[in-house]
Amino acid sequence: MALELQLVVNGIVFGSIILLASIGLSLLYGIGDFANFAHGEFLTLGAFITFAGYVTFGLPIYVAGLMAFLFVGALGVLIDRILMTRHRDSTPIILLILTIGLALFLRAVIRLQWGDNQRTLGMPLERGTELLQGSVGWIDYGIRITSTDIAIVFLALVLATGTHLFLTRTRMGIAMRAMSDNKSLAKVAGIDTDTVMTVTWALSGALAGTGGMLLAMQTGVLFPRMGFNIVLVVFAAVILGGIGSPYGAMIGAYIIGIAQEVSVMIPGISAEYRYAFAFLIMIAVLLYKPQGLAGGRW
Amino acid sequence: MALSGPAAFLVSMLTLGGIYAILAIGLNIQWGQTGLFNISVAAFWGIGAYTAALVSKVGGETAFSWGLPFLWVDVVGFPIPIPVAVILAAIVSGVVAVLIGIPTLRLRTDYLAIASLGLAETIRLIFLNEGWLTGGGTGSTVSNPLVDLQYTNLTLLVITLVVLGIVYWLAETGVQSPWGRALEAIRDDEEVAQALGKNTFSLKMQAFVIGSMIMGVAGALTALRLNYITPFEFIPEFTFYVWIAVIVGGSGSNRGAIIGAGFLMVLLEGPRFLSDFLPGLSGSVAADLRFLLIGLVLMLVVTYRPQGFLGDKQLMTEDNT
Amino acid sequence: MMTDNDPNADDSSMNRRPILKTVAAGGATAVLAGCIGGGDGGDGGNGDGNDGSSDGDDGSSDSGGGGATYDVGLVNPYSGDLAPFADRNDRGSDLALSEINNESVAGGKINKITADSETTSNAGVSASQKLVNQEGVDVLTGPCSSGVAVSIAESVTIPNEITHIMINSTAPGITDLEDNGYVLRSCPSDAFQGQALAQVVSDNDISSVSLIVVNNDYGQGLADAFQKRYKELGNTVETTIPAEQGRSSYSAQLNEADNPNSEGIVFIVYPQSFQTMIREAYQMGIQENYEIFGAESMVSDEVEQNVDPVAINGMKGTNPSPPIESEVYQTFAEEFQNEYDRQPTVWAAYAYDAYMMLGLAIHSAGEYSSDAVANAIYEISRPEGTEVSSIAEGKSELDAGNAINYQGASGNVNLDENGDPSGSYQHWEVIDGTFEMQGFVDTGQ
Amino acid sequence: MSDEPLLAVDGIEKHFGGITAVDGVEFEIEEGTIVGLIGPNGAGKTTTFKMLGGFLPPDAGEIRYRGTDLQDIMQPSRAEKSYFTGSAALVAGLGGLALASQSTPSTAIQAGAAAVGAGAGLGAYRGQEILKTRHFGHKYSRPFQVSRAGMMRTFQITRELEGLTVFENLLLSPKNQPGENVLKTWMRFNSVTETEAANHERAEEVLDLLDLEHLRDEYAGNLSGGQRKLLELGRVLMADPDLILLDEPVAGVNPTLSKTLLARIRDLRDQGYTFCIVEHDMDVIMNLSERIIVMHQGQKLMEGTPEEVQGNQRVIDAYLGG
Repeated sequence: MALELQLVVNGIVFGSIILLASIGLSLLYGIGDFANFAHGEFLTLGAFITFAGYVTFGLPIYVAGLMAFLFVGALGVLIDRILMTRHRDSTPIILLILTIGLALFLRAVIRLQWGDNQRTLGMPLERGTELLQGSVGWIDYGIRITSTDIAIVFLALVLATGTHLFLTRTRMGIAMRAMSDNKSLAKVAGIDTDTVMTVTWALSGALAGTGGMLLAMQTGVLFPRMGFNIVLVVFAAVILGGIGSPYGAMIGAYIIGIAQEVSVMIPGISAEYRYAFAFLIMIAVLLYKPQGLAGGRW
Repeated sequence: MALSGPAAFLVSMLTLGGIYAILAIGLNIQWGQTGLFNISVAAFWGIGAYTAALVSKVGGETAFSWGLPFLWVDVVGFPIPIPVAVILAAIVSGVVAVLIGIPTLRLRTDYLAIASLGLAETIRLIFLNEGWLTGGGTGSTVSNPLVDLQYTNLTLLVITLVVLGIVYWLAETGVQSPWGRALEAIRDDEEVAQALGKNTFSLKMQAFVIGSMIMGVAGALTALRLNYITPFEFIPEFTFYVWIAVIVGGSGSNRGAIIGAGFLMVLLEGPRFLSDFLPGLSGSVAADLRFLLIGLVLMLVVTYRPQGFLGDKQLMTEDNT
Repeated sequence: MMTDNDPNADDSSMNRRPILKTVAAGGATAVLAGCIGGGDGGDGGNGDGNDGSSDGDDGSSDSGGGGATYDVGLVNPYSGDLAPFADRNDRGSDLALSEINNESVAGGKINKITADSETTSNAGVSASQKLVNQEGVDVLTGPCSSGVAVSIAESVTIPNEITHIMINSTAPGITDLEDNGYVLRSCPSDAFQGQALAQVVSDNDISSVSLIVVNNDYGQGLADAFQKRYKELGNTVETTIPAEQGRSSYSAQLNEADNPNSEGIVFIVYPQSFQTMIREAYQMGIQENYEIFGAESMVSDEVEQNVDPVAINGMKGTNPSPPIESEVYQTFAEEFQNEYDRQPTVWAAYAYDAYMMLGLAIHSAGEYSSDAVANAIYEISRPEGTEVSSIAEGKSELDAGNAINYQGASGNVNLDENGDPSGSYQHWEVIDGTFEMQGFVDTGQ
Repeated sequence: MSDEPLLAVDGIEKHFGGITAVDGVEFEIEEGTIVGLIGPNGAGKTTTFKMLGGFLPPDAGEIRYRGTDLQDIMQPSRAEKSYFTGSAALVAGLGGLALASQSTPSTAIQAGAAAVGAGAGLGAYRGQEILKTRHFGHKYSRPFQVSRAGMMRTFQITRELEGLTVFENLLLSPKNQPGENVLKTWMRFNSVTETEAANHERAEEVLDLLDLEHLRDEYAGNLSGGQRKLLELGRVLMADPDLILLDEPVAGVNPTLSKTLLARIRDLRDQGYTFCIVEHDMDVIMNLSERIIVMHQGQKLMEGTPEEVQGNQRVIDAYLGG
């Protein structure tokens, strides 16, 4: 029978995967003021670059992950320089449609390069280590954790902490926060908003690229739609946390991740509905806290 | 039994284009007119299609056995399949829209977008997993009364165009009326509309429900066109297609929505002829290039003509939030 | 490493056989057919293909004209969920076409025109409308998923009286379509496989199972057939758990299947989701507690190459069996290997058979039109007649006025009155990470 | 109607986080007068205005318009309440039905589950409503009802509906337009065209009154700041309210236009309209108002005639110090 604690652990692992994507999406949302629908493709691309590094070139997995981090980050810069600079004053809806176009474009490029068939990272299989086996009353507790799980959670937290330090300790990070708070004020204060946007794209892309690697490690299989398939959940996490708040997004990611897994315990509801669950939670929270959990603060 | 040859292909494309045009008009009422950022088009499209499939099954038996001409308008008060299916599709979509609207229409624009997207996905999961109702992943047959007619495809085209005409008239009349004016006020600034005594929630709900009902009608027509529907027809990508039609045609313009739907058809179906000009292109590469092209065109259009063909420049280029 | 045999691993195969570069990349279907067939502009023929054959009397009865081209449509899922099937269909059909066009049937060559179904009905109907009405094909093959196939049959092929040969649509429901004989398929209905799978599970003394089923037409159809037979055999199905393709995690489904009442878990899913599932199942230790079974959908190179043997060793299941020992299959596999540098899947065999039957039917009818093909294709596949398995043999027998019975790569393909071939199934077991066939399943009927 | 003033404000408070924006302000506005509301920046004038218009519910205190609490005015109507309750019941009922139909084919049980679900949905909705209003002090913020009741505001930064023309902006305001019911429009009710014609006529008059005829079909987004102020006033006039809350009506308006505007406001007062005006320009406010309320740091500093206010040391201190 499903062990309740195990579900929570699974949720934490899944939350960690969407965590990186959520932070990046939230930064773009807050600073650029638009929803990046191509974010799922960033994840996919990160996964496929990891694949290229790990399988095609035979590099160690974390070096491949670093490649994904750098490459997708660079792609973010490229997109910003080529495409987005023309759209600094566009309305959010224009930007949304633009990113939908970008998503279709990127996915087609991924297809052309890697084909439609699934690819596999071929990471070694591992049976989870059993921890804390036992029970109290009716509640079975007992969890199995694999080293991949631990690596995913660890890596996600390290990058999240890194992002936190970047946002609080560096000039650029502080400029980003200022711009998220108030664009015109930031401009008046002499912040080079153009550069800030580019850096935001880079950071957002790099985090998503790494998120893609984690996703590939967890799923084991890569295919062109993999990122798009979870981007809705990422959006749910971002909105739940409060748009534009990376810390809110972190909380949101874990809440959504855990809630999805734990929803299996509700009797009479098919496991397939757990994806719907993320949205129901999100809407329920928004009804009572319209600004999201972080309430528009950082 | 049917029209054939290139003409039939054209008829089929026009029918699909007409369906997209109806969807685009529905979305235009919501987005172009009222500023509701709805990304659940595919859900209402699907609800309409499934409703039509379900009711056509119910009514099929009796109405068919009478051997009546199927487009015959009722005399003795017995309803005939097609209008019933279409109207019921609209009603069911409307009811669902009310239920979805209550929690989501209070939300800020972008929250509404994601919330509606999530609900659309939930509805698709219901199509997929509630086999007792929808046939689940296997899909659902549609007892299409048109199939036995002499010119099935032509009849469907005529029906689609008639529906499109009605929908266009309703939308245009609505837009020109004080009702349309109030919706535009909400689009421009909801708080001002409130200050002027407009019940904005109620008006937004009306726009949302009417738009969704129109999408439901398009769903019923889609069911008649495909004769068999599966949940895989109603994935989020199709919502984006309708958005493309509205944005490219020009937000706020119903004529633009129709032109946008035409453009969408060219964009979606045109590249099918790509392989005629580029022999040696494999099917999968052609398919990928097609999406590459769609993405590219989309980016170019919003970059160089953000207001679309017939759009209100005001709406698309100035930040109204 | 694994990239070598990975279905789209262009790079590795390119080096070895530059001449087939485009083919391996999935390219140049039309050109290839045209080249092998004598290069009389097979692809350029698309343009005038309309008047060439759309009205059925131009390119047909007069079989003497060596230049006749018979346009056949293939609606193929080049994009969308089932995109991996598109290349299999292309490879199988191209292999058949190269043989057909080498020999020429009824004095002409078959020209395949493809269109993308995007794995959705809307696009599939548009694609087939284009093929049928714009390109004027008389015979349509494909698409992949059964839902799309039924939409196309109901909306395009049946009303237009176009012969429609389905290649991968195995849904049991298709058998009952009111198609006036125009719809047939080269793959067997899953109704048969469901029975075979139930038999295998039952024979392993597993009397209660949980099913994890991809929730589309394929999964549901097969699961229903399985469930029916499995219950008839006196067993119970604890739960049927739907699982959508393309999810990043199936732990919820696996947790639900992890049910103390069941002794086994049956997976009816595609390789893509299966790889994720089996990974998670292994991490959860499910293999320790349950016997696991699978349908044919997961018998694939991908699973063999990418899944660690320890996760799937001992897994059992069924596969619609190409008679692997048969000479026909061996020849087919060898040719396939030569052409594409990989082992064929059963799907490629179905596509191959579809086109072989089509070629023979055209020759038998002596003309190319929808009705002629629809009639002849039943005749050339029936058990009565000399068994043939190549175009050359078939042609000589037919020219001698004998009835023939085509024996295909995928089996004996005897079409019944509904246009379904009967299926024969082997049961397999995973031994050392590879699917080992264990002989045919006796469904006891 | 007793001797209750048109508007009575009684000890209203508003807090944002830890900051107290408005702290126990109270005043009254008599019918047919012009009342000025002044104070240095950050005195809480705009917040007070928002609360008067119903855009922000006060944390404490009461605002009575013609003797009725604004919260009562803004109550959802009975129809709206039953519509929400019904929807909640419908959703829960469908949920119950779906759950039941998964496990049992019995129609009776399914119907029962649906009924139970509907009841639960109804109960849950009512319950959370009661909880919200009685125990969490939920306040309604539905300013359109205030506006309909006859108290209408303008905005400090003029918020024109930019996608609408000047004429359309004016046509938007009148209350009770049958054409705003889309069914009546589609059915081509006579009342729709009649009202519309009447409104057109009135809008032409207002254009004439405000000297905006030449801009009739211009998009409001293209107007100058002063023209927008005029339009905003025109929009209010079209709605014909009893009490008009003007937020900085002449800020950014050129002196000539400003004079016209003020003259119009005085005319209107003479016709029986009541005004409450927030304005920074002291000359304007001193000339226009009969009574002036001075706010400082969220509190009411004093209230009196222009002369009284002008001579008051505390007011001068507040302005200089603030």
